Amino acid sequence: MTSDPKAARLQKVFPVDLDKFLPDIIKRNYGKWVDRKFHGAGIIEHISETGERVFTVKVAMPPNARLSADTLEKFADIADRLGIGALRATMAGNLEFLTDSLEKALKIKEEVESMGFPVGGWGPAMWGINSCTAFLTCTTSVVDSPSITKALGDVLKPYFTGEEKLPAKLRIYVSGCPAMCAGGTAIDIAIVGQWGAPPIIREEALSYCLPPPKALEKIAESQVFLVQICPTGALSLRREGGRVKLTLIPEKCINCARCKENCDAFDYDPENVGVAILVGGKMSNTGRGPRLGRVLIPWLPAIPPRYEEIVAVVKRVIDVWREHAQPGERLAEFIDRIGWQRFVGLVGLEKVHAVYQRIPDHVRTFMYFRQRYEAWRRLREGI
Amino acid sequence: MTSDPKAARLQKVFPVDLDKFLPDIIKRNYGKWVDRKFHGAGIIEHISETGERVFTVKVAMPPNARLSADTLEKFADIADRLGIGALRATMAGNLEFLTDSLEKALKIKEEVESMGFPVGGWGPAMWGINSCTAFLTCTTSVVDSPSITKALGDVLKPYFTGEEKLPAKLRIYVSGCPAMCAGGTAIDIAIVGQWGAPPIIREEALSYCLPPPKALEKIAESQVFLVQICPTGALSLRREGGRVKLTLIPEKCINCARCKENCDAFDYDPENVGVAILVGGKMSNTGRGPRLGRVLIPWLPAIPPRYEEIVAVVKRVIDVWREHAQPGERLAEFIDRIGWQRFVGLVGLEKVHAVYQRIPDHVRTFMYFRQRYEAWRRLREGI
Amino acid sequence: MAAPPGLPPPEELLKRADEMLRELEKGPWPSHVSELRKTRYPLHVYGVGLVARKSPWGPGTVRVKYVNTGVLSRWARDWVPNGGEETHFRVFHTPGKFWKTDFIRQIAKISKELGVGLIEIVGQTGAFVINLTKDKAEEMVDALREIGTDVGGSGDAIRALNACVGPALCEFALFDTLRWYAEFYKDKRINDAIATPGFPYKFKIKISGCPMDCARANRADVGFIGVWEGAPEVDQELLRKKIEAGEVDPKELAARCPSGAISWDGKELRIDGEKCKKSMECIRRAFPAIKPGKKIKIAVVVGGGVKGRFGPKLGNFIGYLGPNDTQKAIDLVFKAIEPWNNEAMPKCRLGDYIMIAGIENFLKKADIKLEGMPEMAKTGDEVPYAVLSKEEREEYLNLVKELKGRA
Amino acid sequence: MAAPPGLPPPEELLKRADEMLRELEKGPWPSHVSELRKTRYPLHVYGVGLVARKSPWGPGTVRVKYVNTGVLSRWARDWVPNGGEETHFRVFHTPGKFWKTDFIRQIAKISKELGVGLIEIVGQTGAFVINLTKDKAEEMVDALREIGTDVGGSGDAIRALNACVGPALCEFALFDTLRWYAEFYKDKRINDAIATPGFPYKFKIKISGCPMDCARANRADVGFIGVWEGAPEVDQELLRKKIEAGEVDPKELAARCPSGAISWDGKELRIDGEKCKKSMECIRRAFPAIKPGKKIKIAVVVGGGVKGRFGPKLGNFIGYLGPNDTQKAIDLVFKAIEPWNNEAMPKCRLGDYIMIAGIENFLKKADIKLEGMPEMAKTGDEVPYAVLSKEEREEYLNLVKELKGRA
Ligand code: SRM
Ligand code: SRM
Ligand code: SRM
Ligand code: SRM
Ligand code: SF4
Ligand code: SF4
Ligand code: SF4
Ligand code: SF4
Ligand code: SF4
Ligand code: SF4
Ligand code: SF4
Ligand code: SF4
Repeated sequence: MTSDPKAARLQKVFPVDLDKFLPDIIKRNYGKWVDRKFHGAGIIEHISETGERVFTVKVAMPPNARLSADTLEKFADIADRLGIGALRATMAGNLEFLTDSLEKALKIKEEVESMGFPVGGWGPAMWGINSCTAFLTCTTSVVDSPSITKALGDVLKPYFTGEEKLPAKLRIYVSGCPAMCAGGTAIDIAIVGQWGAPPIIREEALSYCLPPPKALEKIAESQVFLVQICPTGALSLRREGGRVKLTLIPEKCINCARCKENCDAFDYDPENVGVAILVGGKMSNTGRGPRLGRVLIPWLPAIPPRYEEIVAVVKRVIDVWREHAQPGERLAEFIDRIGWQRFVGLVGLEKVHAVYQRIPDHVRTFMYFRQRYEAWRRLREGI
Repeated sequence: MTSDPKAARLQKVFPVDLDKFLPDIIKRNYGKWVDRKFHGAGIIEHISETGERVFTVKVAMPPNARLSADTLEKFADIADRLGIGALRATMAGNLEFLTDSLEKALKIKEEVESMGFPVGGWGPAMWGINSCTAFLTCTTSVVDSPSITKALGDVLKPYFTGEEKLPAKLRIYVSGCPAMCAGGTAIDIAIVGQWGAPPIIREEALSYCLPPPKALEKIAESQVFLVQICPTGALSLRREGGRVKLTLIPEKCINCARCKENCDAFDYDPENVGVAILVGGKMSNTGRGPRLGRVLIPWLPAIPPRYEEIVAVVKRVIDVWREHAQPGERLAEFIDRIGWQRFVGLVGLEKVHAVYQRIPDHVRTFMYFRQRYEAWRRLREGI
Repeated sequence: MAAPPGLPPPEELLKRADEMLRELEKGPWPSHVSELRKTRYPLHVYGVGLVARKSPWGPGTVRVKYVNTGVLSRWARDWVPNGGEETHFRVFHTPGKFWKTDFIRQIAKISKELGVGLIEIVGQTGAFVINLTKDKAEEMVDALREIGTDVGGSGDAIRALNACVGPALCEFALFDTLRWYAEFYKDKRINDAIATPGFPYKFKIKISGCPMDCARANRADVGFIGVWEGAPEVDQELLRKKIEAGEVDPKELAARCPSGAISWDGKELRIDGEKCKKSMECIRRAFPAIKPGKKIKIAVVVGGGVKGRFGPKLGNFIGYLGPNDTQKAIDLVFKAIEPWNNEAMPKCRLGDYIMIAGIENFLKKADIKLEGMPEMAKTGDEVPYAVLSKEEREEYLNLVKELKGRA
Repeated sequence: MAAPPGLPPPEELLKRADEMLRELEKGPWPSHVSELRKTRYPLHVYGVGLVARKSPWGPGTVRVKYVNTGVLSRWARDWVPNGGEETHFRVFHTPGKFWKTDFIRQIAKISKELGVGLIEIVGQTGAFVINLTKDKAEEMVDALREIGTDVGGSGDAIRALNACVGPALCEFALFDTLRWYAEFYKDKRINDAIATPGFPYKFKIKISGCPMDCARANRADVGFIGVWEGAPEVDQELLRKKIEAGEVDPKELAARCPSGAISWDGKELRIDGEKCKKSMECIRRAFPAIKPGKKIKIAVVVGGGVKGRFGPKLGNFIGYLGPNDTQKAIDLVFKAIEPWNNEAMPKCRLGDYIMIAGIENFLKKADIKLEGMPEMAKTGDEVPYAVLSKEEREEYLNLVKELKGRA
């Protein structure tokens, strides 16, 4: 194809050599773990059939799991000194120190905590708050998830460290926009940035997102990329003489942000922007199994740096859950058991759901034309 | 208001005097029934705490429960001779003879059967076939339910009389058009006439359905009655100069027939017309409770007088149910238990449901924008 | 409606109509055609419709003084050779639809003298239907009123009520469906809403004595269905006898209970009232050893219907009345009607309106409060984005202000 | 994006940005701002964004030869005083995300020398992210490749894979998630689809060792989740000990089993494997006295995602593979990709495409056949009317012709 030696880059170097990347103690006990013990928040003892043990110490990272190289090196030092010379990043953005005795684990805990990084999670506790990158690096963000995460963490830390108990696992995902990079909505509490009002089109920047004029002439309006990606048909292209005009029908827009994700010409007014808070999602097959979260409140302003409105709602949800849930009951199962209305009432947001009853007429028609979900109790469930 | 003596007609004469309309034996035992025995298909013995007994003999009526006054009088004679001097029409269009001994009940059975009216129903049997009036009197019908009912009854009679056993109750509703006057779809098997293709507008007849020209001028297009009743927005009114034109967008039409029900200017071509067959509905709270029927086949031609296609499918559904259902299991519960796919496969119509997977794009968008029903097995149900 | 394409010439058409009709007189099931032959109903019109595969009837008119509902009239379409006409009345049925023989003979007489000798003994809503000849309409109304019933229930009005036979003939009846039927009819407001159309669409009321729902109340605009609280009542003694006699299999009872409420330990059958969903499965199998419970309630369902604007719907359960609450039940009907009548588009059934308004908003507007009202219409959306008005957003903000104080 | 209205003048803006940043360094939770201060990341840009309540970043470009995915670059918007830029690489994580300290030090070194000294230790897809300076991009790629990893996984391509830690550290692991992770990466087709974008949209593959789904596989385009057949395995002896020790409450186990599979007769705990829904509830409470069953299967879920065209969706379960079927699993991924890649509109995730095609049609087109495939996508409509094409109608007619023969 080419003689450029850089073309070799098309063959990726994947870190797949288990032998190379796994610590020795892990290799020796790979697949041999027979039991585990929890030693307070954040520490697990894994017991192998070989008799060996590995202790993991789970450490909260700053929002968006951002570390300086300096701090990372300090952690490496601790891992060498008190651990088995290895760390691992968890799936969800915490850092696990690995060691081989409880004392060392407790020592690690002490040291990282003195550096300002709390140890905690596992079992009936907050396991962490996941944040996307948002204003740190992202062009499409509408609210800044890392600072929201910080504001939440400052208030919720005792649930992470185990100072305050929770009924079950709690995780929070904070995403700066509807792309939901923090992991979506299938989690206990999800906070999702959204535009509030339909996008504003900046005519002057639009040409970057459209095919060149010559090519555009040959494409049917409905086939133009920007028109196509809008899932509701809110965007349409009209040709006026030689010029084209992209129009947006606000009534059709659902604020999904797909246009924005694909074209920088879509803008918004910070006044309208806010977050939706969803509750009761989960991925795990425990309880009644995985499910998507549900909107508890479709909009709240996101006012840095303390985001008091968001923090208040999250705190309140947790308080209600703590007070009323059975032991072991995740937020999802708790809401299922007591019912949405009661839950919303306990939180103090009874009035909120009125909005969900508004469904535009054309939508309803079709929704009920095909398989319809039953919105209200039928006799059988009622009696 | 007026001195016309006929104005008294606005005060209806309702037959509400229980004392007058109920037979004496019924009055004596009103609310005192303590037990009942079934004596073969069609005969129930009701036992009162007073010791008295009433036997009811359920007799199938011709389609659409149409009787000549002559026949009705003959029945009255039988009721006087062998019964307690009273009959009752059932909810569902059968006729019940009332008497006070099993012999008389059996004698009644003999006599009505010799007149050509079978006795049957109750328990695990066909309780009857309900038909709307359709071509007998109705202007909006697209197929003729009474003759379909006749064709079905001729084949299904043994299930009514008990000569052939069924797993549970079976009732069939046959409606001549989507108005579903035979009782809708919440029944074991529902047959519903439908247009097949979008309506044809007869311009020349339209003016009868529109406000007078002067009034029409003042009404917004979208507020015109005919435009309003279409649930999908398939109908729109355009003013062209002084004239108005009603246009129909076939892609939006769902063939609900509401336009037709409200305006005789909507026409159809008999070639396109057919019936949908739905299965697995019920009203009763037995089993898993009331539910709407589901389309088994969305279209079949309705060819009088024998309607072979319709009869074949109904017969096949019943055969499959008979062969595979547990005792006491209504069609709805049977389908629930074995699953739709397996059911459809057993009937031999696997390919039919492909059509249900086609949902127009705009519909899908909105359907999934709001509360969505889960179309496919999730992990939890799958494993 | 236009003549279908390719219709044969009149003579041929009538001939084929006749063949068609004859064919429909064959076979073991009772034939409507055979019955129609005994009447003056214009059978050729029907036959022509069958051949044409199109309804032969077009809308006709007949005016009957001060009778605004229940009268329907048709003319044969212009493509039906020899034409024909058809007019019929919807007539209120008796409670329980009992017809004593003298009443039958009165009906038959009226039908023969003023009509064509044809009766639909019960229509699907619960009325019966009597054909007449146009010029006898006024007389027919008076004759029917004379014998104690009347014409009514079509158009955008309350329709003929329907109630199951209930205590008159059924062991399962949990309340007096026929008294409810009578009380409803006696109410002046019901009378007026039957006599004169004026609602956005038709309105149906149905009453079933127990969860078997023989009157299909769960598909009415407002339906009433008898239920009970807690577990069915078990007469252990009698049950044991039935088991010994082989009439009842206790294991089957437990297995067939859809809510898992029944347990059988080899000696005694126990039912968990909390779990029982009133399926009647145990009752119908072991009656009267197992009977409905004694504490009776009337479940109220609203907004059912076969089609309307948004397609088929079963009723929405909204709570309970007591078995003697007929007046409250009638009030409830009119409370439900009010916002619908004020706000709904034409040809929206109550259920369609409820879907538009949202059931909670509807219940609020209708000011309906019942014992045991279920909670909450809908859980939150699964979709976290939406276009929201400034007002809405402010509302949310205000709601949360209070919480902020608490946090 | 345009400057938000009412932005203060540059100096004031920077001052308020600084105040905002300082505020974010307070409080007990680790602060990203404090970390960022230790790097050469242009922190004022972030601060200005917070004050403006608008992302301060606009799209930038950087070209790295033959690196077509995993490179992202930004310019500060024109309203950010003093401007700024930001570029980062998405880098493949090690199996199980284990970082030995020598590896950490290599990363840190690269970060400091060629970047700004800032690392996102794990991104939400499972890569890690390393900031760099634009002019060092070519060097950075080579440096990363040198230490055994690489840049990739953004745009309309297969993204960084994700697998839970599995047998490396978890007692519940039902199969070797990390070997699967490695085998997938070694496949040439996977490599190419990661290296070069070309699909309608992004594509994610996630692997969880058990139904806890720590890797959130049920939200991936294709996910693999370890499950077992039948009942969990009960070590009655050990269980008894745990019960005696008060560690386990057998009644609670039964009560918390969401499928009602567990019964406890006071002596022995029995689990009905038919009923068990693999909730892990009993296992996590009584481990290792109760463990997953021995017959292991890999549940395959397809079409999950957080949004896409039609909003949030969980995966659709489509059947099972065996624990060693890595090659079959990779084949399955490309079978799933094929019809999607051929037919889907741009920016339709696999799940959106499945919704458009219908899952059964999709499975057919993709020629996917698995053990334990569930039946049937959808039951029939509840609405009996529809507009149907002539062809469709003929199809129905043909279908029934055969039945007619049988009737
Ligand atoms: C380390 C991690 C996997 C990884 O490869 O990185 C992990 C590993 C384990 N998870 Fe997990 N889970 C991890 C993220 C998740 C996620 C994903 C997420 O949080 O976004 C989920 C699914 C999402 C959800 O919450 O539904 C998840 C759902 C669970 C559950 C179910 C919790 C529940 O109550 O529903 C358990 C069982 C439990 O806690 O009893 C569990 C249990 C476990 C245990 C502790 C097994 C046990 O109970 O013995 C595993 C310990 C292995 C170890 O020591 O490393 N893991 N676990 C992840 C740590 C995240 C963190 O930093 O806190
Ligand atoms: C007479 C009638 C009510 C009336 O006021 O007219 C009636 C009356 C009784 N029904 Fe019914 N049902 C009547 C229509 C219905 C309907 C409506 C319909 O068919 O359209 C339903 C609900 C629709 C449905 O099928 O879901 C209905 C669902 C039941 C059921 C539940 C059947 C099931 O298996 O789900 C039973 C219980 C049973 O059969 O075991 C039942 C049982 C009964 C019994 C036989 C009670 C019993 O088992 O002892 C009642 C006998 C009273 C009597 O002797 O008159 N009745 N029953 C109706 C006779 C219809 C007919 O001509 O065949
Ligand atoms: C006579 C009757 C059929 C029968 O022979 O049994 C009947 C006949 C007609 N119905 Fe009906 N409906 C009859 C019971 C029903 C039922 C059954 C019921 O009430 O339980 C239903 C379904 C239940 C419901 O209302 O949800 C029913 C749902 C309709 C509809 C659809 C209403 C809707 O919500 O969409 C229409 C169309 C309309 O109203 O525009 C309709 C319209 C009609 C019209 C008026 C159409 C027309 O203008 O030609 C039919 C008049 C035929 C005629 O010549 O008499 N009829 N109609 C039934 C009334 C007799 C009676 O009062 O007992
Ligand atoms: C870096 C990362 C957030 C983080 O800090 O962790 C991220 C960052 C972005 N995501 Fe994401 N997504 C990241 C994980 C996710 C996840 C989580 C996951 O994979 O489990 C999701 C949800 C899961 C899913 O795909 O369904 C996710 C769903 C999206 C979407 C919505 C996709 C959709 O189906 O609608 C977009 C929008 C798009 O692709 O057009 C998006 C787009 C973006 C863009 C590229 C938007 C943009 O062009 O500015 C963000 C780039 C920010 C930046 O400057 O780097 N990102 N994104 C994550 C990738 C790091 C990694 O590879 O580990
Ligand atoms: S969720 Fe939105 S703001 Fe956050 S990283 Fe993804 S695209 Fe950016
Ligand atoms: S936000 Fe979504 S719905 Fe609104 S215009 Fe953009 S793409 Fe269309
Ligand atoms: S269902 Fe249709 S054809 Fe039958 S009576 Fe009702 S309106 Fe007429
Ligand atoms: S049939 Fe229904 S959808 Fe079609 S035009 Fe008529 S009213 Fe509209
Ligand atoms: S609804 Fe109940 S009470 Fe009424 S007739 Fe049917 S079984 Fe008897
Ligand atoms: S009535 Fe039905 S739900 Fe209640 S106990 Fe009997 S069988 Fe079970
Ligand atoms: S998914 Fe299962 S096997 Fe993997 S880490 Fe989580 S608990 Fe362990
Ligand atoms: S794994 Fe879950 S469903 Fe299966 S037996 Fe245990 S608790 Fe019940």
